[in-house]
This record gives sequence, C-alpha cells and structure tokens, in this order.
Amino acid sequence: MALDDIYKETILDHYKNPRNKRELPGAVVTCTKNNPLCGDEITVAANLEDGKLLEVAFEGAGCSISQSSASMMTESVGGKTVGDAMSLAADVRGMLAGEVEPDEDVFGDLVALKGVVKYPIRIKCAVLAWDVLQEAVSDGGAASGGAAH
Amino acid sequence: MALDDIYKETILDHYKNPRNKRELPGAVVTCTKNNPLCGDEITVAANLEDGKLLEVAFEGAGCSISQSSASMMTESVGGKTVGDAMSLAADVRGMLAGEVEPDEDVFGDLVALKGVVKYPIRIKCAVLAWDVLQEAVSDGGAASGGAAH
Amino acid sequence: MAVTERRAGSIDVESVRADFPILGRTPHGKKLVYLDSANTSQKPRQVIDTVSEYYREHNANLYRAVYELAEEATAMFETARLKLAAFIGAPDPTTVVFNRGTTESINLVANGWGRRFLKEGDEVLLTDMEHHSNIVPWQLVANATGAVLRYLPLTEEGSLDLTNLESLITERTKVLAVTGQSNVLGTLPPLKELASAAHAVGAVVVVDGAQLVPHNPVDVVDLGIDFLTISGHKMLGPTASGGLYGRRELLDAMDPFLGGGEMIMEVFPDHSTYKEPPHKFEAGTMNIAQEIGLAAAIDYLESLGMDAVREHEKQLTAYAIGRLEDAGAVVHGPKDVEVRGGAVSFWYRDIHPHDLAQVLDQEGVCVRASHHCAQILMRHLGVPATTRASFYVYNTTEDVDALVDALARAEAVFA
Amino acid sequence: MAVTERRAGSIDVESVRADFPILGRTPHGKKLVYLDSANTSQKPRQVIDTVSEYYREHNANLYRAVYELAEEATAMFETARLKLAAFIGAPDPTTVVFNRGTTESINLVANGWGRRFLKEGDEVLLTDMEHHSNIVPWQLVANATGAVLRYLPLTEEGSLDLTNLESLITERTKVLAVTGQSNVLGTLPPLKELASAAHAVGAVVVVDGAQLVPHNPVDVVDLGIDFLTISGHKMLGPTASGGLYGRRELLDAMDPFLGGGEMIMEVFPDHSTYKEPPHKFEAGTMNIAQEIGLAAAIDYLESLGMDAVREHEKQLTAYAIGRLEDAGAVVHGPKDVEVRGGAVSFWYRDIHPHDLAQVLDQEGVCVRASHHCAQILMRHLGVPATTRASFYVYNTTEDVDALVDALARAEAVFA
Ligand SMILES: Cc1ncc(COP(=O)(O)O)c(C=O)c1O
Ligand SMILES: Cc1ncc(COP(=O)(O)O)c(C=O)c1O
Repeated sequence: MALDDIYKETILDHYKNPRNKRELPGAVVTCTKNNPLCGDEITVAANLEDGKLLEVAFEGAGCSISQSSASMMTESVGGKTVGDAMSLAADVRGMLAGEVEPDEDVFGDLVALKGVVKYPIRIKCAVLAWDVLQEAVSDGGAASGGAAH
Repeated sequence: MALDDIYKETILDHYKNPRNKRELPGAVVTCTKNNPLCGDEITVAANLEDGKLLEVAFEGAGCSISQSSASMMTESVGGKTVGDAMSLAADVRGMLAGEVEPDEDVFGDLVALKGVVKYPIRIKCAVLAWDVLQEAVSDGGAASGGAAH
Repeated sequence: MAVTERRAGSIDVESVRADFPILGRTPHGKKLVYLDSANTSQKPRQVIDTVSEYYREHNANLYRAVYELAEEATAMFETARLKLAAFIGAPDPTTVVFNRGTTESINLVANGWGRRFLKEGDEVLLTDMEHHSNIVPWQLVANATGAVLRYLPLTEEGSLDLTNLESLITERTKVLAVTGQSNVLGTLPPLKELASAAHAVGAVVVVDGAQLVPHNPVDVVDLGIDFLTISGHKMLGPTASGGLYGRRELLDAMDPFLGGGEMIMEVFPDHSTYKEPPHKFEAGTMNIAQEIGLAAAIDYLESLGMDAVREHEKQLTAYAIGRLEDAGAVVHGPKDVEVRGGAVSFWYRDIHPHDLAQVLDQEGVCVRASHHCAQILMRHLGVPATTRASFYVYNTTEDVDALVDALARAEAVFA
Repeated sequence: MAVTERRAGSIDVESVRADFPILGRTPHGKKLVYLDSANTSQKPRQVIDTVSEYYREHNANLYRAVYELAEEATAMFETARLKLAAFIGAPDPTTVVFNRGTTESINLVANGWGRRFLKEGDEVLLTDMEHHSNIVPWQLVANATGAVLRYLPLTEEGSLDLTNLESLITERTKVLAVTGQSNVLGTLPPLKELASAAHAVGAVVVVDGAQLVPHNPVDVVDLGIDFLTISGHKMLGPTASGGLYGRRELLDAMDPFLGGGEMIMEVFPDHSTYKEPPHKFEAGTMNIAQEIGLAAAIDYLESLGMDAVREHEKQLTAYAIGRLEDAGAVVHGPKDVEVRGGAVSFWYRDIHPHDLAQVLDQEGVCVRASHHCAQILMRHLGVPATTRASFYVYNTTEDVDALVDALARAEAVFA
C-alpha cells in the first residue's frame, strides 16, 4: 500500500481547490450530515428543475477524503437527473465496497476514490457526501441534520 | 502430596466410627450450620455446667474431613471449660491456616487434621464443626441455623 | 482397551491429543486424565499459538486507528465474529456480540432486554436444572421490575417434565430461559419444541449455550431461538472469550447494557446516542486476543466436524455410563445418549464427592465434585453434590477406564 | 540522537525494547514507531509467555475443584490479586475485584453502588475531560434513578478549573468521578485535593485509573479515594485483564452487578445469598489466563520501578512537546510535565488528523487520530479530533524524532 493509493493527485487537487464549495442561498434542497466518529461535516445544497439537479454546491469541514469526495460529487451530478445521480451514488458506494469496477467514462475524477477501498475506516469519509445528497433529494430537503451511521 | 497426608488412619477411623454422633435431647446449647458450597452440614449439641462443656455430641452429613473433624472435636472439648474449648478452636484454626504448630499432647487425634493445610478447599470442611461449636456456646444456643461463610 | 475402540466417532483422538500440550502433565506422577471439560476445556496449541502470535505481531486497539497494526487487529477480530456467526448458523454477523461468555451474556439479556420490557407480574420461565448463571441474573431483574420467576419441573430421570407445559407457558410468560444441555445431567432439552411453545405465547427464548455449543452442531435459525449464549473457554478457546447471539430486531429494540467508549455515536453532557448492534453492546476495549483465539478454536472444531465431535462424545458417554453402572455407581440423568450429552454425574457407594474427587486426583483423574452451580437441581436430586466426569475431543475410553480403576481405589480407602 | 539521550529516566530502554517482539515489525518497510500506548500498550514476552504457559501447563477452572491443576490455577489467580492490590497500595486484597478493565469497572460502580444509593436530584460530578467510559455509565444510571450529571469545567490550558469548586461540590453531590490522567491532554488532576473536597460533602470518589495506573506510582490509601479502575491492557497486560479497587465498606454495602455462578452462597428459586467481596462481584468463569498475565506485567513494571517509568515518560514528553512546537504543531493541554503525563495531543498545520495519521502510518509511525472517546472535551477544544502521540517504557527520543520527520512528509503532501 503506497500513500498515493489513497492520496492521488486528483484527490489532493479537489481537497486543496474544492469545486462548488459555496453557499447556495434559496436552494431547493439542502441537507447537512456529520460523522461524529470522524468529525467530518458536510452540507449539500442544490436546485432542482424538471427532476434535474441544476446547481449542486457543498460546504463543510473534514479530512481530505470527505471533502474531495464532496467536491467531485458536485461536479459529477450537476446536470444529471435525480435518478441518474442516485444510480451513480450507488455505483460509488459499490466501488468503495470493492464490488463495482468503476467505468472511467462515467466516473471521471471519482475513479481516484477507488484507492480508499484498501483503508476500511476511511470509506465512511468518502461516502458521507453521497449520503447527504441522497437524503437531500429523497426528502426534498426537509431534513437538515442528523448523524450519519 | 500423598493421599495419606489428608486421609490419615485417624481421620478415616473417626469418619467410619464417629464418636458422640447422636441426638442429645434437652441439650443446653445446640446449633446447626451448613456449608452450601460443599453441602456439609453439622449440628452440635452440648450440656454446660459451671462453665464446663459436659456432654458434647454431633449429628450431620458431609465429607470425611468435616465429619471426622466433628467427631474429634466432641472428644477433645468434652469436659473442658468454654474458655479452654475456644482457645483450642483457635489453635485448630491456626493449624489449618499453617500458622500454629500443633502440640501433640493438647491436640491428640486432632493432629491428624494437619495434612488438610495442603488442600486449601478442604480447610472449610475441617473448620465447620468448630464454627458450629463456637456459635453454639457464644449465643447460648439461641441460634440454630445459618450458612457458614 | 484396544486401539480401535479408542478412535471413537470419526475423530482421530491420538492426533488430537498431540495438539494439547497440557496432556503431557503427570500430576502425582500419573498420566493426566482430564475429565472436567464441562467446567473448562483444555486448549490446543493452535489456539495458544494464535493468541501469542497476536500479541507478538499484531496487537493494537480496534477500529478507528488508521495504522497497519490496528487494521490487522480489527480485521482479525471481525473475522472472528464471522466465524462465530457461521459456527452457530447465524446468517447476519451483526447478531453476534462479543463478551466474556455465558454469564455476561445472560446478564446482558436480563438487563438490556429484561429491564426494558419486563413489568410487574410478567413471568420468566426457567427450569429446575438451570445453572446459577441462568437464574441469578433473572432474580436480580425480577427484583427490579416486579416480574416473577417460575420453574419447569423435571422428571424422575432428569429430563424436563413437559406434561404441564401449558399451565406454565401462559400469556404472562415473557421469557423462557433454558439450558441447551445440562452441565450436571447431560440432558438435551427439546429446544425446538420449547421455542415454538414459547413463541406461541409471544415469549422470548433465551438458550444457555454454555454446554450446547461446544459439544453439538448448532443452528440458531433451525432451532428458532431468540438468544444463545456462548462460552469460548468451554470450546477450546481462551478464558474471557465468547459472546451472545440475538435476533437483530431484539438487539435493536433493547437497551444497551455496559456504557462506555466505542458503543456510542455521539456523547452529550446529558445523553448519548448509540451505535447499531453489535457495537451497541461492546463498550470499552474488548477481549481482542481472546476472540481471535476463539476463532482458532472454531477452526479446530470445524476441522474435526461438529457431527464427529458429537458422535465421539456419544460413544464415550455410553461407554462411561455402562462402566460406571457396572462398578456400582448410580448415574444421574437420562441414560439414552441420543437425548443427553457427555456430562456424567454419579454417586458412588456413599463416598462423599469431595472425598472421591480427592482420591481420584491422586490417580491423575480430574473430575469435579460440586453442586456444579446448580443448587436447585441438587435439591431435586436429594444430594449435596455430585461427582461429574465430562468429556471432550481429547478423551478416550482409556480415560474412562482410568476413572473406574480410581473408583476402586477410593472404595479401598473408604470402605 | 545520541545513545545517552535515549536512556531517559533510569530505564534501560534498549533492553526493554528487546523484550517486545512486536517492535521487530516493519510496517510499510519502516521501523515500527509505536506511539499509541494510551490506546493499548504492547506486551513483553514475559507476559505473552506467562499466558501461553498457563494454557500449556496449568489451565483449569478456579476454586472448588479438588485436583492439582485447579489448585495451581486458583493459586496463580489469587496471587495475581495480591500483586495488583500491592501495586496500587491496597492493604486488603479482598478490595480488588477482577474484570475486563475500566469500562466494566465503572459500569460495576455505577450499577452496584449507583442504582442502590442514588436518588432523584442527587448529583454525580464528572469533568469536561472524561472518557466516554466515565460518562455513559453515569448517564444510564442517572436515567434510571433521577440523579443529575454535572461537569467540572476546564481552564483554557486544559487543567481542571477549580475556582468554583464549592458551587459544584455541594450537599447534593453523591459521586465525584474523575480521570486520574487525561487520555487526551495528559492532565493529572489533583486527586488528593478533589477527594478531600468530595469527602467533605460525603460524596464517593471514583477515579478512572485507565491512564493513571500504567504510568504513575499509585497508592489508593495515600490518595484517599474510594474506587479506582484498572485497565490491564494499557499496562503491558493481556486484553480483557484488569479490575476495580473499592473500599471494603463500600463493596460490602453495594449490590452485586453481574449475577451467576461463583458469586453466590446459596440459590433458592426466588432469591440468592452472595459471597463476600471480591467474589460477590466475580460471576461466572473469570478471565483467568488474563489476570495471571497481568501479574507478569506488574512484575515487569515493578522490575523497572514505577518512579523510573514516570521519570522516563516525563523526559520523553518534555522532549516531544519541545520538538512538536518547534515543528509548528499546537500542543493541547498543560506543558509542564510535572502536572501531566505522556499523552500528547496536537494540531498540525490544519492537516486533518485522519490525513495526518494516514501519512504517518506510511512512515511506520502509529499515532491515533480521533476524538479519543472524549467528544465533550473535543467540543471544549473546538476541534473535531486530535492527533495524539503517547509514550510508554519502550519509547525513545528517536521515536519522537521519527514522528517529527513524518510530520514534514505530511506537510509536503498537503501543503
Ligand atoms: C481515561 C480513560 N478512561 C477509560 C478508558 C476505557 O478503558 P478500557 O477500554 O480499558 O475499558 C480509557 C481507554 O481507552 C481511557 O484512556
Ligand atoms: C450450563 C451452564 N450455564 C452457564 C455456565 C456459566 O458459563 P461461564 O462460566 O462461561 O459464564 C456454565 C459453566 O459453568 C454452564 O455449564
């Protein structure tokens, strides 16, 4: 296991230069979750139109894995239908569980997270942003808190 | 440790032919105790006159150590003052704790119990009769039960 | 005995014996004849070495540390959970909670489930042959909740007397807590039948598996029980290993028992939130090396096959009952080895069990003379204690012969 | 570093290191630098071999069996109790109860003493730096009894803020439960002073000794405390070893906690009578091999001398704080090594502790990045987690140097 299994350039880039990290005032859906065991916290906000995620932004604090995963997520689901976003979320989870071999075309930067599979306790960090997104769209943004399990 | 460390002839003799094992109807003092951890049970009954133990008898059931100790006890304290009997009881305890070297003249058959010192879990069996005697005379026979600790 | 007879069941006992270093001991200059496995089993070198190797190579605390040793320790510990779950037929490993064994497990259920759900007048049904560890925790919780304990009686022979079962299992019955195999009589209660009778009135079924799990193939789903306790030290594992199986819905619904580090999600000054099972019930630093050792014990038992283990003990038990009765001993409990396991209690010619055991010890024969933590059963049997010989994978018919020879010696002393 | 500097205190660290087989591991091809002893300590071969030897030569269940193995096991177990009692200055060995460690011990006190004696409105005083194991059991018992938890605050620096002690320790205070040494900040609270303040209002003083006992000479009589918890796995002993010291009058007065075999005198269908302490609190088959292993750990520590252990850690801690601060790390907790032990938490250049620990792991450096089971303290510090290096008898200033070198590597990755 070499360090760049997990800290790939892509990840460090998203961590140091997060995309879409901003407030989204008046967003249609928004949700915050934290992982109390790690201290990671992520808020996802998005606008929805015709079942499509228009703008997707995040805020939060935490380790490079949780924050870069959030950054990559905002890029990859922006413009997708909720259905497509959810199916990508499922694939990302599958990749992190070592069960799905990522399709580079679909995953893009997200492929960089694949190395996390070797570090079981970091998987939750990588998944957090996706949990928040899922909860945000599933309840239409009503929820705005709660600890991820 | 050879078997006759503990099962000396004297002990087996008292076990097979217990002395003073009988009811003592109308006894002045009487007390029963059991050791629930072993299932040994002993009743001691005695008559007292002028501070002397006149007749001392026992009944009970249990292992050879508890029953022979009771038999030897009835022989050795019969005729003694309560004070002398209690001091002998203390010495027997001392011998069983490995702290008192028994004086053969005073101890008589009781010396045979010395080997029990090497078998820690049997010490309680050897002590039971003495506990009962002590309680019988100390409360004048009012107590008639209770588990030995 | 002839060598062929030594190879009871399909276990190659000689090669098993070679795995147990302690069998080389010679107490009082005699060959060690260890007949006290119902009390605690001996350990094969595979288990001893696994524990040592864990400390020498992998030792670290579990879960959230991000370094290699901790990842190894965590993986080994969680693999042990998978193994124990598979061993008892639990499809979901999150239904297996690790702890020190049966006593801790029953206290966990009595407190976590009992204090939460038992109310005044509710009944907990035990049996007259329970071990104190399956009585006292229920007494304590009954005391705290106002629930009442009742006891299923025994037949003359020492089986459960189910003739009046309907009058004892009623709408008031909330828990049936029963041993899977008696540690005194060997009796194997009809668990499936009992579980369905209890479920019919909505009661929860707790099985004391201290003796069941080490000696029989077990499948919690097939048995249809709700909780099963496991004592690792009785099944070739280290002391302080073991656990509790519980149906997931019940584990979810009940309260945690021990509070502390690692069982929480978030701690606030006045309250906390808890992790999901099994972690909800695993507070503080766990018995890491011990559960990893237990996994090695399970590997060992599975390499023999639990059917073969049971068969081996059946043969030994039948042989022992026969020889003991021929020698004039009165054997307690059922005689049919189809309905009993290999804990054989007996009474020999009015020699007190303590005296008997002491003489046997001089011959290298280790048996237990005691109330076996079953005073209620002793009162039923009308004895202060019994002498018990109990068997496991390393025992042979020669061991039984040594026992019977030693009995003769005892008779010579006490006759 | 020069060799002379490595021999901090009067401990011959090189010969100590030779006793710890795990130090030969080379994670990621690097020398193992184990800086997580506050989490769990490594074990010397003397302890590992004692456990193996127990299983190979003496294994048997305790107390009432009358054969030689059982007598040996019982004698070894009770000798371990004498050793642990002497190690913490307890004159009476019956005041030492064996169990799995601090978490089990605090649950024992919270349930056995707390549920018996706490009433609605009574107060349990904790501190803002307690480990979850010294919080959650009190929450559970507060919930059951109506007692209320209060918390002693901390100073900016991370010591207890005793300025308003009188307003917090009042007639309502029935328990003061405080750590002997913080596992995050290293802080050594003034236990004697706290104990006498608590005793002045009639409160019982419970000291979480998880970190105190492994790293400092301890004398319960001199400290004047009522209960002290001991985690064997943090003091070179096996996992699942440890215990609880309690003043005998309190152990006598409180309720038993776990019910089961071996803690009873007599069991009747509806109630039982209990043995005297410590057996009253030791239900079921105990952690026999583990406590015997702990005795070997105590022998090891005593051969070094606890004063020397403390001195060694003081020197390492001072060295580490200096080097970490020079490297730009912010060290939490008191800086004066006279009032703190060797758990050093720090924050390094805004690199998240998980990222930091992961990079350090690649260099063979094992630290812990976590809330350290002290979320209330994390909120006080205003951080989600800290990175913690902690020391023990086998650590050297070279280990500290390796840590600081690895920090530079992390900076290179994340800068
Ligand atoms: C201060 C403190 N208290 C309690 C505990 C819990 O101890 P254990 O895990 O041994 O039960 C720890 C160790 O994690 C600790 O450092
Ligand atoms: C039937 C039965 N139940 C419970 C126990 C207690 O198990 P443990 O001592 O492992 O907690 C035993 C063992 O002594 C037993 O035989």
